[in-house]
Amino acid sequence: MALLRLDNVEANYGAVRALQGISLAIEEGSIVTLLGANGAGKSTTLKSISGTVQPSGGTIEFEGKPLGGLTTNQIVKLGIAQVPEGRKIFKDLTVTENLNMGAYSRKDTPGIASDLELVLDLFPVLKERSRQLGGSLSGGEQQMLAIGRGLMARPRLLLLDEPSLGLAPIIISEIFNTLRTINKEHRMTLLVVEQNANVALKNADYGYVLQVGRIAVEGTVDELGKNKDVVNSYMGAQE
Amino acid sequence: MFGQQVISGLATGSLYALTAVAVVVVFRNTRTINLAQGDFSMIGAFMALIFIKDLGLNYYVSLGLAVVFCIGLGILVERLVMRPIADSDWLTLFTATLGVYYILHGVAGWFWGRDTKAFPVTFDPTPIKVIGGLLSQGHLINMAWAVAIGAALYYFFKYTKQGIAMRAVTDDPETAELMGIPVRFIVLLTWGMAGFLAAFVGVLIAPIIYVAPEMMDEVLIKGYVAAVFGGLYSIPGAIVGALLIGVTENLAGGYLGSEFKTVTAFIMIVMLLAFRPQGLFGIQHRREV
Amino acid sequence: MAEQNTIQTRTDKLKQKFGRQNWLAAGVLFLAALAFPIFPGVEGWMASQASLIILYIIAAQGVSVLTGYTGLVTVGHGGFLAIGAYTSALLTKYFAVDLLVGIIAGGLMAAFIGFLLGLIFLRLSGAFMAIGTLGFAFFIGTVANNVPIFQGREGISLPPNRILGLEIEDLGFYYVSLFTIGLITLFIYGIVRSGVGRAFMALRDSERAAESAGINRVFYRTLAFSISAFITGVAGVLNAHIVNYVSAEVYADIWYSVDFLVATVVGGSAVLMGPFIGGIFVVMVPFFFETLADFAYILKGVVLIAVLLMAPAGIADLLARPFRALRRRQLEQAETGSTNEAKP
Amino acid sequence: MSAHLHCENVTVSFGGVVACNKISLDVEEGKVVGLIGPNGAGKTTLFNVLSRFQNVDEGEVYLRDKPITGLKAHQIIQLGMARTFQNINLFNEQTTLDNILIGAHRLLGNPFADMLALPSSRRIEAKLRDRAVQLAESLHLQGELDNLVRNLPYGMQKRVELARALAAEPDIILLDEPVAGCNEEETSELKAIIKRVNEEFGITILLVEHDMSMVMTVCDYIHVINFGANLADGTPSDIQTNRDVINAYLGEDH
Repeated sequence: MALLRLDNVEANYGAVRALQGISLAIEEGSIVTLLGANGAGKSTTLKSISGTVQPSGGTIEFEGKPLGGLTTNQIVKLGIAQVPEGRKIFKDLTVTENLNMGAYSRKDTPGIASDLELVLDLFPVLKERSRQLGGSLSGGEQQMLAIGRGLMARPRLLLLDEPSLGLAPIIISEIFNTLRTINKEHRMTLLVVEQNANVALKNADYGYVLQVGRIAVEGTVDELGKNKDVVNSYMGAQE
Repeated sequence: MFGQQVISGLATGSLYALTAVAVVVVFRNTRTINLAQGDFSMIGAFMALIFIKDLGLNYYVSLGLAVVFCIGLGILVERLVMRPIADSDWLTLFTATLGVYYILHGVAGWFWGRDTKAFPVTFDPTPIKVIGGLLSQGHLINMAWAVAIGAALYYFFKYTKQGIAMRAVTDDPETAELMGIPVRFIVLLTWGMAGFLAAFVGVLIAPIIYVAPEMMDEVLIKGYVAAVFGGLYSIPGAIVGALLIGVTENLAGGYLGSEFKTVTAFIMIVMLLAFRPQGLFGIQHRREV
Repeated sequence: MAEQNTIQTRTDKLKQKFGRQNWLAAGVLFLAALAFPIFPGVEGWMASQASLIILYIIAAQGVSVLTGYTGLVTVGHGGFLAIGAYTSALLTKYFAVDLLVGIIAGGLMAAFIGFLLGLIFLRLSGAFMAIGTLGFAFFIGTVANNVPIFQGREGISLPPNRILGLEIEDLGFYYVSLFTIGLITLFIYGIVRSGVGRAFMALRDSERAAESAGINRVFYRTLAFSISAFITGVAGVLNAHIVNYVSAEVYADIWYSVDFLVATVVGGSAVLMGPFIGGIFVVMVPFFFETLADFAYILKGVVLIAVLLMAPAGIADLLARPFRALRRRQLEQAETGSTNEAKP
Repeated sequence: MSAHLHCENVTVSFGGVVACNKISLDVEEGKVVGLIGPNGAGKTTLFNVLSRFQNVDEGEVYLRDKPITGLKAHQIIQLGMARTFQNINLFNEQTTLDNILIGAHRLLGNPFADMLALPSSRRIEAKLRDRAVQLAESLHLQGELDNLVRNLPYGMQKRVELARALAAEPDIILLDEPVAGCNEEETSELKAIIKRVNEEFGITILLVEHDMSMVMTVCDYIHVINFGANLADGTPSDIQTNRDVINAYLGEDH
């Protein structure tokens, strides 16, 4: 059974018809990537999963339980955390405070403390800066903090919205290495939304390519890597 | 003379500060300028007066009960009035608190009358010498309370989960929601805190001024002015602003004449808004207002 | 191009069909107001009360230009009321000017100060604008209290009112107020329907898009401030002359400013009728509950909150809804009746 | 002949982060030119520079050889350049007709005459209204003239915004993501309208857009920017096969 299953999900974003029937399945323990050019509906898909956008049609199931009607903080409690697009660090909170806010819905104080150690080990640069304000970090550091904050919820499924956005290639590969570590060593399932197809395909197991609110292509990363439609969906080539 | 003016200015300023902090906390988490903040204090003062005079309770017990009452009042206002219109434009939120102001004013006048009442002074009236000036014990005790509450707030915002969450909501409510922080609950907490601070201001200021429905009007205005010093956003900015207003108006009153006392704050605010609309501390307002 | 005037929108048709009715209704109301003093049982003091209501409405109209149409919230229009009142009072006292001169001078002085305030607060909006204007009203109050020429709480007593050389009492004053509000309402009607009114509303709805459309933000913001201050300043002149007395006791009171804002919000801030309903509400509530002042406060608060919860666009909008629906239905029937509108 | 719109070494930075780094580009008279690039490439900043919501640190922008970086936002339209906004920026509380009329603000004449409804301004007003209605008809909005724009469907709001820009009688229009959020039907409708605006009205167009198939079919010429700097430029078919561009979109090592 898939950990997360979307069945024909439709969503309107304000007046915009952003999703026109998305179906996908994420197996436990895998890294799945959702690709597509800007405006294809990637972020809206994530928002539908986390409950910040209410789908207007279709169903979303997590471990077989439908998520419809749940509030965002209930969904977080079920074990779905999110690393939002553009990092969205709390700028006026310190690094440690930011990380603790990721664990807001948890009650197990010792568990939170040990996870904090874990995250700081995973991202040593955050340990150095643990008392600095989130807003004072560089872009790459903020992205690490955003991921760390997501991990602090100890989720079953971590959603990442364009973790490579605006970062230098070397930082991007560092971040994706860490994501693979998290996936392997902690058996955490990841759904990575990316515009940067190459880096995503190199690191994921399975991928979906979105095009204007629909899934255009899907397959294993090897299949997608060879599929010319992937490039075309980005570059707008006709046929 | 100068030292004394400054110290008693700081004493009044510290009460403005508590009001200003409440204004800031509510504004930055709900976009609402709470016009009823002063009346929360006024109700608190009346409640304390009843507890002390009519029920014969101890001063501290009365203070505690007034605080509990005002927290309840803040929460009630959030649930009944503000929550249904939480997504409205700024003017709607503002005028809604004006409605609350009118109601609390009317209720106070209805139950307790319009005439001013003395608040039983429980402190030794002999002034004490402090750094070259004489200061009443009441003023000193008020300052001590203000410092203690300030320390408690610092602890709350720095070290407690809900306090940090409250700051996170200020910073970015949408992301806070994504992290599983129940933003509505935090907003409720914010209004509770406004009530908490209001009760202290009301009870502490009552022996200095008097108790009446309009007792807080002028203090509240100065609270706003102080809050604008921090761009309606920064708590330290609001506290510094409040102390600055307390001292400046006291000096203006002492050296230029009492008629200049009240106008000082407004000259300061008009100048500040004209030249540094983002507040004295250079903080950009985070959200469109 | 020969058919230039044949292009009609639905609004045009509505105007054509019902515009006459609207003007007729307004005319009847105006005539009724003209005839009001000769109704049996109406006494002089009632005319005076009516003048009071009118001047409140005018003041609220001033607020609606700024807050309703331009989107700049003001809690400081009591300051412009005071400026209008004192300008005319001083001119009357020292130069024995005619009331007409007083009205124009009071309005212009307020407009000038409003222009300056608009410039000073050019960068403010929302909460900051509200607090800034509040500070302005307090400042004006303190000036009235402390600058000798304004004679503080003692106040300035004025001679009986003369307009166009004629001495007038309560009744005459009522007619002056009535004509003033008539002119001001036409003035606002004209602005709202002009490109200037559209520019105000464009700035309210989106400053960026407005600027991209070529609307000069500085010019139109200060213009809105000036017009708004002018109108409330005129109300101030009436307020001074209705009792022939001005004093800081009255004008240092911030609650004028707040009342005008309440009147605009309760009535409807961007509707022509809004200030009328709001103005009547604000004056009449304390009037009816004179012996129950506290109850009046509570009622005001409850009504204010109820309006915000249930009719955020104001009472005028609430009242207009059934009429709008009716007219729409009538028009649709008329359109389907004459089938020449059928689409290709 | 020199370009209709010309950017020269435009540089903008926000507190150390360089959003635009010496960007230069030309928009030829009468052409439809696309400006594309991955997220965060600096397109929006450049657009804001062009419409004067953003000051430059260095460089200059010329509109028909006239430098414009010293002008204010509301003065740009006087030079015949209008714009639309990314997420639709209409005057929501007003009707379609009023929105279009606000677009025609620069043709209004003396505001004081207008306010007092003097005969001269009444004539202007009548003319502007007739033109607004004609414009609405040509963009298939005639049925919506009296409706508040906030009640209109998305695709229609996009067209109202275009109509508002056209009402100023510009000779160049900047379109900020004209089809973002539109469905296929709305997209093809807007594509047709953009082509008509360019061909029938003879208006030069510079557009930023993410929908690549739209960019490729509509534009005569394309500029690509990445990390705030010029990356490539050429015809749509050049761009589609340009290695640098594909790498920029799909990630570094392809």
